[in-house]
Amino acid sequence: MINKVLVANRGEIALRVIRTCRELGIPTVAVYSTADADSMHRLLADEAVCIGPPPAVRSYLNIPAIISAAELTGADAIHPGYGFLAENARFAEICERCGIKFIGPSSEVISKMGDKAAARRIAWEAGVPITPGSEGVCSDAGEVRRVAREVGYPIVLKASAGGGGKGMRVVRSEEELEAALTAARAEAEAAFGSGAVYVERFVERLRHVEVQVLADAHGNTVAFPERDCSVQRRYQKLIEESPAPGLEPELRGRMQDAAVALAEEIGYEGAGTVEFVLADGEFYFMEMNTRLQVEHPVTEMVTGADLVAEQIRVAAGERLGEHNLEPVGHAMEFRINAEDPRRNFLPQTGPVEFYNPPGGPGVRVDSHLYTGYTITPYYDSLLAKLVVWAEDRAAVVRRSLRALEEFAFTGVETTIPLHMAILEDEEFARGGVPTGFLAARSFQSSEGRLRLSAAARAAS
Amino acid sequence: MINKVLVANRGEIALRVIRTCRELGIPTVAVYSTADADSMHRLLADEAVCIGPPPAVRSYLNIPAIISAAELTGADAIHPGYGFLAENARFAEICERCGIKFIGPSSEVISKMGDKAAARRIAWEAGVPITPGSEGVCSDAGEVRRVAREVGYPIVLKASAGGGGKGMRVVRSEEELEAALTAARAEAEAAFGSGAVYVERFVERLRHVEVQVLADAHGNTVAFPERDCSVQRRYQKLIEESPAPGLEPELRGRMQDAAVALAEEIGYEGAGTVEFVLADGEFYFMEMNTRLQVEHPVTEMVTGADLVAEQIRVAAGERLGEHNLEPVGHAMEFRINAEDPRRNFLPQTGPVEFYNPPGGPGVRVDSHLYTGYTITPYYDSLLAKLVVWAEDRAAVVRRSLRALEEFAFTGVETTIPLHMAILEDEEFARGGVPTGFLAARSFQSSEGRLRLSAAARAAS
Amino acid sequence: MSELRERTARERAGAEGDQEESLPLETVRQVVELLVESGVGEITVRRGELEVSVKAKGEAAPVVQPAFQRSEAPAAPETPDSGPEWEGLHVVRSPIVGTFYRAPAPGEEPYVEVGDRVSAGQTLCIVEAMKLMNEIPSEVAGVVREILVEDTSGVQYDQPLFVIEPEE
Amino acid sequence: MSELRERTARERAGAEGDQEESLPLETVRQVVELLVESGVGEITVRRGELEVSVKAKGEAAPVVQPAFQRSEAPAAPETPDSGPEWEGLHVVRSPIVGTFYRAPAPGEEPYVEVGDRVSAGQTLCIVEAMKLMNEIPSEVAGVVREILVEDTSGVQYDQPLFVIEPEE
Repeated sequence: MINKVLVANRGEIALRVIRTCRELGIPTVAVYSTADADSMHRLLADEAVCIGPPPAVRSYLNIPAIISAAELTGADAIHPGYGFLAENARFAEICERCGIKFIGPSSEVISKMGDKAAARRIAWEAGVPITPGSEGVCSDAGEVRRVAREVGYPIVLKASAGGGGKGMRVVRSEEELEAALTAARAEAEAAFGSGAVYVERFVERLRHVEVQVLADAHGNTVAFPERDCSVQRRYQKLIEESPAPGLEPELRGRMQDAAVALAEEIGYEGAGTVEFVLADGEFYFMEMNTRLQVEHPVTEMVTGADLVAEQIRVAAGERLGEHNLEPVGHAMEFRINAEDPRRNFLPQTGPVEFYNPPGGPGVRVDSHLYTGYTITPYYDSLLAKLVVWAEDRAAVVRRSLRALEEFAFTGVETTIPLHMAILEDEEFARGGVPTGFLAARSFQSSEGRLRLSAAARAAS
Repeated sequence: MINKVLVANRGEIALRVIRTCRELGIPTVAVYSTADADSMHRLLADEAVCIGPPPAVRSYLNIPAIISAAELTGADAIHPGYGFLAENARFAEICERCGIKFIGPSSEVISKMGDKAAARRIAWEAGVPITPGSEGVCSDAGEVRRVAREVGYPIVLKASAGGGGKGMRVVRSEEELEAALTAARAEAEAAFGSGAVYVERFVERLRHVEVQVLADAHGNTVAFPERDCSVQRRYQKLIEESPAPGLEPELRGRMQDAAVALAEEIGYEGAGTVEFVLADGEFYFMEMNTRLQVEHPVTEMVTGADLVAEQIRVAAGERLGEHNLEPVGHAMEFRINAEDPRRNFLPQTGPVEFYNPPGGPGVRVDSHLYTGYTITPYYDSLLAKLVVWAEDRAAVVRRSLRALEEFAFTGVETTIPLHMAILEDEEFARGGVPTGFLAARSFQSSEGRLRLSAAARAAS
Repeated sequence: MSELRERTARERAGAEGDQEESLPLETVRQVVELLVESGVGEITVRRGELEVSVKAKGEAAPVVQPAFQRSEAPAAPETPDSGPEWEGLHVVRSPIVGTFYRAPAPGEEPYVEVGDRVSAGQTLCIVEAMKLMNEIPSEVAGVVREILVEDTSGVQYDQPLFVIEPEE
Repeated sequence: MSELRERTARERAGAEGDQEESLPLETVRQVVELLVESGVGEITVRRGELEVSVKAKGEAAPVVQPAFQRSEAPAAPETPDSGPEWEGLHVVRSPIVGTFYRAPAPGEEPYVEVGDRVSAGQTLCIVEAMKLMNEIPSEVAGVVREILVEDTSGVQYDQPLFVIEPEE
């Protein structure tokens, strides 16, 4: 039983959790920084506690303040959302020690999967395909050179503590190796406090395809239809969809099986995502995210599941419910960020003068915005997630264009024009673009509208 | 082929049609009265034509203005929405004569079904069950008395040209008959220009259950899962849901078959709804609405169909697509009207100071509102339709409460508090309430919240 | 109330010496005029015991402008309410939706030209709707200053057609 | 500006006879003009008994208030920013989330009572967070005028705890 949930997050994901808790009849506690006093998550929760000043390290990353807020309000569970403390093993451990249920896997599992080199080894042990590369962290330049010769160039160096492209370097020949290793290590050290790196063969033209898993404490694990998250900008996902265009059911089944095998291998509990590289019809383990993902709604749209409700039920010790594991129709999510795509994604702050989200059939909006809300510079730039469902992918593309056109938003620039440009791109319309899709294109304005044009340099 | 659609309506339904046209790549023409210059349907359509001053008779009911607008803009089809000219056979006929495709059935079919007494006879001929009563219009008091004796009291007198409860009288004994007949005829004459009435046995405790049909010009007709629209106030629907609580699949199948039989009997084309009385496990034909209904989204939510898209495809001569005719999960629609339920549903007008619709999983909002919109006194009071889907009815009730609580709306009073009160009613929660449900209850305010209490007088 | 009246009376009595005293309404009026003319928000002037303070009317309730954008430039006809302000001039607007004709029939002379003097009730044009020719009369006598719509183009309800300078 | 001063002086001289009398409207007009030209928000000029103050019209961007309503009265702790305005007084706020204790240990005397004189740096209370006792000092010397939180209750970040009247 969970009696009261503290939501250790802000923005749309805090709202997402509050919504489901309300539907389940569980009271919620919002925590907020002084910058978020007028935020919807504060206003819609049953209780709210101010936990610190605007900088996240002093509020949303402030573990003592959050634990104190849970104790003061009698919350017996904490939902971390995504980002902030969601994959912080120490936070999960402190929750465990304080007798507060952390809604997610155990601190031990978070810790294991947080070490990307170790996770790779575990995946391999569970029989999940991995790209050729080092078995774990490489101890020195000599070992990197040896592994690189074995698997063949190009290779990619990755930070073991990393994520999001930091501490990552593509190396195309042995001459580049030394300098790239030094740079990757320094970057990893600066970003994560650990310079440990490992080696993988670099896959040139890949798609990012991931599988959502859900596991209860009674040994039941299910894997949902995959999400294709290949439309990215600098390793930041922009558009996600389910199912992945053109994926054969047989391959889907194998990916689902692999994800379940990994989750079972580590004794996973709760919602998690196994990320794969898809290249030339084969898939390889990339990493596992031990939390709810931003893009979880696309899975909800094609299966009817409520993943947050399932997270909470599983955390309360209940068994997994029945789930539809075949996609029905097609869904896409568009991340609407406070960034100006016409000015190199310059972050935007300030008041939202007018806000009116689209409605009608097949349209879901998850957002903490409202007319009059002020975007502050302290947190991430995600303003709204537009999630669109229709009976097939072509219909989703058309409906999404309609919804984006209808999305009324003034006061700040957003990524809405970029999404519309992507939807009008021919290669995107065919489906199955690689992760280099956006980098290979330049942006042009024509008749006040943003358009993509295939640039000279090839997709990488 | 349809090249351009003029939407002869306003408010949320005009927006609904514009949205689907945009998704189908068909340009739209909005028509608007001077009172609606700042309306979303005007702002979101590709073109817009001002057709008259605020009173509907001079704008949205002004046939020459609408036809002229279609001719000026080159629109080759007109979607009438619901209300206004949607069931006006003369308008459909004028469209036919002007070579403009009226998106709906032929003027002949509209005319036939508009005569309620004739429609009853046609249903009977098609083998659809009807309540015992007169075969058609009763010529005089003597005939009414004879039929009433045959079917037994109580009986109900209904206006043949009618709808919405006007010209309707329940008669419980022969003594009341004469006066009731005079009153019903006078009311019908005043409202519809025809005093013709017919007689039906009055069913005391009934549910209003209706079946959505869709037929193409090639002889294909399908019937969707039923909608239960029994939560009404003075014959105005307030909440609709699909499927009908507790309805056996076998009975659903028979109702669907009956609806298809009627549609085929009259050569129906397009979207229409066959309304039934459901009493004691049996159903009887009530009337057929030859248009899109307000509550069509609940059917869309449980089947994934886009009924407006299908209307347009069928109007363009295409064949019906594949449809899922079994309900998946459960859906409810809440009509949010500009009426104050605490003050006898006093109509509300004025500016909407703040408007923020709910979002998140399973929530669809169809509305023409925005922060700063002004509600005028000229048209109907429907402001927004909240449509909620979840895996079963209990989950829909919980999710709906969540969404209604989240619906931010200031400046005018709405029916939101009433919907919340209904959702908390025990009989409603059990499901399958009769049409007398709301009339049998009084409203009470407790802790600032509206609540229903079963009043002394019985449901009627 | 009575106390207040007494006090006022007493004060007035005390002020008797300095002429009519009471309030210098003429000065107030001048400050008000200054405020209105200048468009500033508030003026306060004090000298010794006299103080005059005038404030402009509070800003109207905040109005949020709907900001919906269509993807393409809309091909919509000119909206009826747009157009320049015609101060002191009379604007003839279309009472119906239809097609605007300047002449009774194709090839014939237009009813009026810019510069023509027209009398009240004189036909200015035809707006055709559903094959019906509706003659649109001038509501005033005056001189035609502008013809706002092209011959044979579509007009909406309330759309300005002619600008007429009325005769005094 | 110097011109203004001169003129004002002249007017004052001229106005001397009819005592305070009417107001120097010409001066006011000049101040108004200065305000409008300069685009500043407010000008106040005072010399001796004469004061002229002119404000521009409030620009205040339209502010839409979010209006979300929770179903039940929320059991939320008092929000940090609520409470009366303490003009001229010093408010000590909680730097952390935790439990407020007025005394060093249960059963002991409170650190301070209303009316006590406190010095800067003197401990006023403890806020406990995660078993750590955080002593909260007064930032100013003065007299404790109000204790805003009940002993052993929860406090949020930035929540006002004490009102202190600083010593001059």
